Amino acid sequence: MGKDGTHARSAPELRVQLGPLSLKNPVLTASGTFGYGQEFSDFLDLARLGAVVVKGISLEPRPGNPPPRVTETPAGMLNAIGLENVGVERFLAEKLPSLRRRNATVIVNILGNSEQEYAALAERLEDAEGIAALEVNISCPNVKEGGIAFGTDPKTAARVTEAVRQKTHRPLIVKLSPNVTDIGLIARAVEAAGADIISCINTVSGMAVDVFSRRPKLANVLGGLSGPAIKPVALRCVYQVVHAVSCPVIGIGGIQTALDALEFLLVGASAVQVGTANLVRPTAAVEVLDGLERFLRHQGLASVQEYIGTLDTTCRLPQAEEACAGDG
Amino acid sequence: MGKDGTHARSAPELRVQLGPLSLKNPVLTASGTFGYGQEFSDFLDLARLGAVVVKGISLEPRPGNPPPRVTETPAGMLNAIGLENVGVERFLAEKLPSLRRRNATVIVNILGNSEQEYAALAERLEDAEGIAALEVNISCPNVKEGGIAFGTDPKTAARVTEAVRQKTHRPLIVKLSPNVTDIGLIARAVEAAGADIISCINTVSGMAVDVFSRRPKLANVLGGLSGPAIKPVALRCVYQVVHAVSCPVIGIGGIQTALDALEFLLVGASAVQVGTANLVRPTAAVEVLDGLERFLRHQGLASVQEYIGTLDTTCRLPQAEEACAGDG
Amino acid sequence: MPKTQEKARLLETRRVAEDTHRIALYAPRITATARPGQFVMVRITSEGTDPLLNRPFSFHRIHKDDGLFEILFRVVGRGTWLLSQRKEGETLEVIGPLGNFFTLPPAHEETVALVAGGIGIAPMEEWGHRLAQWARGDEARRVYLFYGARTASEVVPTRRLERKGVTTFISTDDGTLGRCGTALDLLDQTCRDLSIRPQRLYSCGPLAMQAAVATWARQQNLPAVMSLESVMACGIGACLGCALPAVPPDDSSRIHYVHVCKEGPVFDSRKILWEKMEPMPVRPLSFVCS
Amino acid sequence: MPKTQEKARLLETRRVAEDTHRIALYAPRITATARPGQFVMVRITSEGTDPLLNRPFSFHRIHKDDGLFEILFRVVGRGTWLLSQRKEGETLEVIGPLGNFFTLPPAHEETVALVAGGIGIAPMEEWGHRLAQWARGDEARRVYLFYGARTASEVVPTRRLERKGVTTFISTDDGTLGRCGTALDLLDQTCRDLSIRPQRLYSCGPLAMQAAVATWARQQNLPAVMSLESVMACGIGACLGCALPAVPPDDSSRIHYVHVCKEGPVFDSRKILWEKMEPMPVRPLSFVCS
Ligand SMILES: Cc1cc2nc3c(=O)[nH]c(=O)nc-3n(C[C@H](O)[C@H](O)[C@H](O)COP(=O)(O)OP(=O)(O)OC[C@H]3O[C@@H](n4cnc5c(N)ncnc54)[C@H](O)[C@@H]3O)c2cc1C
Ligand SMILES: Cc1cc2nc3c(=O)[nH]c(=O)nc-3n(C[C@H](O)[C@H](O)[C@H](O)COP(=O)(O)OP(=O)(O)OC[C@H]3O[C@@H](n4cnc5c(N)ncnc54)[C@H](O)[C@@H]3O)c2cc1C
Ligand SMILES: Cc1cc2nc3c(=O)[nH]c(=O)nc-3n(C[C@H](O)[C@H](O)[C@H](O)COP(=O)(O)O)c2cc1C
Ligand SMILES: Cc1cc2nc3c(=O)[nH]c(=O)nc-3n(C[C@H](O)[C@H](O)[C@H](O)COP(=O)(O)O)c2cc1C
Ligand code: FES
Ligand code: FES
Repeated sequence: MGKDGTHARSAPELRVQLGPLSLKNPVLTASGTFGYGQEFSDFLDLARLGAVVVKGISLEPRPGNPPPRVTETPAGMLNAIGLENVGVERFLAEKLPSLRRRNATVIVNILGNSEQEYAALAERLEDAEGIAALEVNISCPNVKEGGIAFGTDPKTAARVTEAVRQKTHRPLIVKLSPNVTDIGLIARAVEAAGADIISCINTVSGMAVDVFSRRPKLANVLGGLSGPAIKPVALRCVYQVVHAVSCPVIGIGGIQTALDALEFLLVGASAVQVGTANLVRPTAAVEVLDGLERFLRHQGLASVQEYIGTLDTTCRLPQAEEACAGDG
Repeated sequence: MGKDGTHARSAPELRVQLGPLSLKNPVLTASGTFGYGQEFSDFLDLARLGAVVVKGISLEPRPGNPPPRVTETPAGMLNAIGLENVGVERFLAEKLPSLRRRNATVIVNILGNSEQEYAALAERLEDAEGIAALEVNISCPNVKEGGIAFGTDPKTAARVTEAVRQKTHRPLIVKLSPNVTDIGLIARAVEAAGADIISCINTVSGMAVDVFSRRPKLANVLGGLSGPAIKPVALRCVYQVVHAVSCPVIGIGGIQTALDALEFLLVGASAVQVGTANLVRPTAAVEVLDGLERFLRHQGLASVQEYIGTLDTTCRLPQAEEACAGDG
Repeated sequence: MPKTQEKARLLETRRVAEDTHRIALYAPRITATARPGQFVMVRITSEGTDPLLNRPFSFHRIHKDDGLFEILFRVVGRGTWLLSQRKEGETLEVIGPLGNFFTLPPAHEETVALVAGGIGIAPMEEWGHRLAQWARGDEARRVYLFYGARTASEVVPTRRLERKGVTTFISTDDGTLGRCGTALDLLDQTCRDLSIRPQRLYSCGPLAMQAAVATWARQQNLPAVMSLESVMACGIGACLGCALPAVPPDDSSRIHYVHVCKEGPVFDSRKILWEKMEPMPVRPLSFVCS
Repeated sequence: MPKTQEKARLLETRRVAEDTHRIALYAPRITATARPGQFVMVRITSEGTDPLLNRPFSFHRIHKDDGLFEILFRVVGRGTWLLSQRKEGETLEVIGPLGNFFTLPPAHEETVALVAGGIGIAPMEEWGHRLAQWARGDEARRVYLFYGARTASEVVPTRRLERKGVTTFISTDDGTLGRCGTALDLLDQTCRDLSIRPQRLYSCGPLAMQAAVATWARQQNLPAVMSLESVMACGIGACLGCALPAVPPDDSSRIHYVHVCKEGPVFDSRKILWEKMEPMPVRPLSFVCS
């Protein structure tokens, strides 16, 4: 008998298969919270991670937003980095080789302001070696349509997905925004347009102000909320997306510990991304991974696959008819 | 000179005028978090509050959802009470008189599953004495349209508003849900349909699960997230609504302290509602009120009105063009 | 009995059994009107907004003259773990007294039994005291305690109750102390063996035990008075979060709920729909606390 | 210099001036490679997820032989307030050493001045030490400290630096100690009065002061090396949150940012676009802490 009262077994199988994408384990790092990986190499072995999703890359380098760019909120943070990044050329020349030297599995997060930009990025990345998948951030404003984010409309979301799909043979992940009325609708649209995998959620739109200076706490006024505060929202979105599509889903939002990650797997995510937690504890992702393995042993499970999607939602009592779900 | 370095003055004016509704101060309690008021009479003087917004009332009594109905989340809580309430008749016979005896300013929150139900409620309440305003919760599912919440579509939101407007001469507050792509759109629709005031936000749709029992933490699976965690989302919604409409706005979401309340006033809310904080500290609302007065003195302001909407969003630096606002 | 919010001074903290702690709180206003069976809501955090909600705990001992009461709690999650880390001299915000309370048996009853499972012993100490006083008023009166725990190390000492005249029987699930078996086994067997015929049960413990005790009481045609649990947000009847499925007043089949913090926590077991209850999930401490 | 995450033991905590505290942390791995000008990120909460983010603090004193360092901080908000409540014997998670560091003046320079405003004194103590050592290497070398605070009660004692040979001048905004005026007034007047001609400034303090010092240095045609602040999330270059507007490398007019935690916190003042900086809001403590 093991310390936790269960039988010792061989190490549980952590490998997960997400459509065309096979990962050594389901713990990834979220774009924008893990730099280009090298920032963390003092703290952990990048090769241990399911994958490193790099900071969102655009065709041209971007300077990002004016400061202040980040601010703390209860159990969360707001950011308006403004997608500062080195651009695809420097990424390929400097960042990707450094990640490859460290044997990291690399997923490249891409962004643009038109379908053409997304397509051009996918094309430029197609021949580069050492990229396991593309993740398309569709929370960016579509400049042709008055700056409304691609991801808030099923039609534009589908068009971006198609544009990328046509240029890449790589596993294609589309990353959804939670700032929509019906995330299942967007999920179905991008699945139909060729997404192999859906990841969600990106940050929740939010804002903070300083009552003394009477100024916004972010120069950009609006920012994206992340961290533990949004975990319930993320879990709900993943649950809705899992029920809306048949492709695999990657859960993101507020994951700090293995138990948090397990919540996402339980509702049906096939993998997770650790985001803001990396900023607070640079070892967060490997701690999640270690805790996951410990949990599987404790529960006597031979593989993480056995656990994924096993939520039991049957209710012992009749629901009150016509109740306003989740609104008091 | 006062203790805080400012000149002592006469008490700052706290009265606020919200369209047709005049309130002695801008601190209200949020529906569903303050019972029918009497639950708090051991802790505070109900007459001190700007208004008490009572638990949502329906035509018939409702038993509510099966338990568990509440669960804690980081800096927040999820609830799926299922709108348990005593129904309009018992409300008028028992709850309203008790509130009136305590000299509370009463706002009645109403809910239904069809336009007719909302209209009938408004009609039934029209002749009752001691009701300062109606607040319409439009986050309820419209049974005629497959259970989609009224508040998620500008058309249905407008129709409910109109239905109530036709039956009441009272100040009409419509309470918006944050679970939409564009809250400004809904705000404009309900303003055009006759709302005098808009309050926002209701809870954010969320979920929590237990990884050991593999069961949802709420019997209803989905619930509404409230508390400090959602404050940045609420503030953003209020900001968007203030810029979308010309009617007054009441800010709700995660307010625990006077500083939180001031953030909402700063972005342009004319009043606020304290919600979940009442559950944690039953004296929360009066503490917010006292803190608000202290702040106004400290800042040398003669009235709360001088402070409302004075956020300065000018930016010293050029924004990066085409940045993905609030998404990394 | 007005409810009060009070900054209570933590006078003493003591580990009394495995993962089980007793703390004494100086809170004269709350103590003044506290009654056995009632509870308090305790603010856990001192630092921020996480954990956000207060946690409910029964009065374990009430010391009216000293203006203080004690709570006894088991560490089952983050809130109770953080509470166990609090030190003497710190202050805790407490709201109480809340809920209804135990009432003395009607005049014709002479023999009553307390049934406690695990941390369900908490409210039984103060109530056992009062019943012991009640028993002293009439020679024929008898008070028994049937207390079941999982294992010897989790058994909270009951000397104080025994000294007052409460006849105490103990069982553990693994037989490491007292009889081997559950609190219900203990109750059932001891009553048979010693021909004890309680006329009324007062019970507190985990749901499964409470349900079993309720069934047993029904079979014996005995009233069972139960202190029940439910996840709570406010504890003061404001949120309607603490509902439990119950028999409607009109005995119809419509859905009906009672609220543990308002109509409870003390209920007549026959009013509860036991088969519809969702058990509280149990979480291995090694994963939950750090 | 590898960055490390270390559970540091809080060895000593001491209030050294109004709202100003110094704490000693035993963290041998971080201390081993720490250099003056660098900083650490300190985890504030022990209880939950609020406050979520770590807070940056400069090395105030580095005791290589003892495996410990000290930080000096001013209470300005909830995080620093909570930190001031920590007790000796507790542990704090710390990440460091982070950022770049001060470097010794080039060979031809002999006279340098440290300029500190308010809590900007924090990094200057360790750096002052090193410069004092540097000065001991050559008779002609001189190290001055110009230290301005708001009022006498907020002045952190500078005896230790003076003993090492750093000539120290103090001013307060209200004239309650030393010269009446700002750190810049002090620097400017003292240099005139005593004909001191610093060849290089090392400066740390609030934005307004730093901007003024930068302008003064430019007028005097002096290099000014500045330790700058910015709101940080990670401190390790991962989030890109700590940007400050800077002169682009190609001197064009395009938008360019530097990152305080990566390219800083120590910058050449001529590289910063002072007029574009957003000041940190100041919040009255009476409203923020409790
Ligand atoms: C009226 C009443 C009186 C109580 N008296 C006592 C007492 O005297 N001593 C004692 O040790 N415990 C008592 N409890 C239970 C106690 O409140 C919970 O153990 C505590 O809230 C758990 O908090 P946590 O943060 O440690 O656990 P969490 O992390 O919140 O949850 C851990 C586990 O505790 C369960 N839990 C959560 N909230 C409650 C709750 N309100 N009631 C029961 N279980 C819960 C969860 O389902 C989960 O299994 C009482 C509960 C009620 C309703
Ligand atoms: C590299 C670096 C080194 C620093 N070294 C020291 C030091 O040695 N001693 C010291 O007392 N302070 C130092 N600071 C500032 C210190 O980090 C902040 O005072 C602290 O983070 C405020 O935390 P809080 O929770 O108390 O305040 P909050 O409630 O977070 O904010 C209160 C006030 O502090 C400001 N603030 C918030 N974050 C920062 C930040 N990262 N930097 C500056 N101001 C901030 C806010 O704008 C606000 O006005 C340093 C900052 C940086 C970037
Ligand atoms: C337990 C609970 C019950 C609620 N019931 C209602 C309700 O009946 N009607 C309604 O419009 N809003 C209801 N709400 C939403 C609140 O009024 C408020 O909009 C929301 O909680 C956000 O504010 P907060 O973060 O301050 O709690 C309820 C919220 C909670 C937590
Ligand atoms: C500082 C920061 C920068 C981010 N940058 C990006 C980005 O470039 N591309 C992207 O798709 N998401 C970006 N995100 C969103 C995260 O990848 C993630 O979806 C979100 O933060 C929610 O997860 P979390 O709560 O674990 O942080 C960023 C988030 C943060 C906090
Ligand atoms: S806990 Fe809120 S009503 Fe009982
Ligand atoms: S604080 Fe994250 S990059 Fe500097």
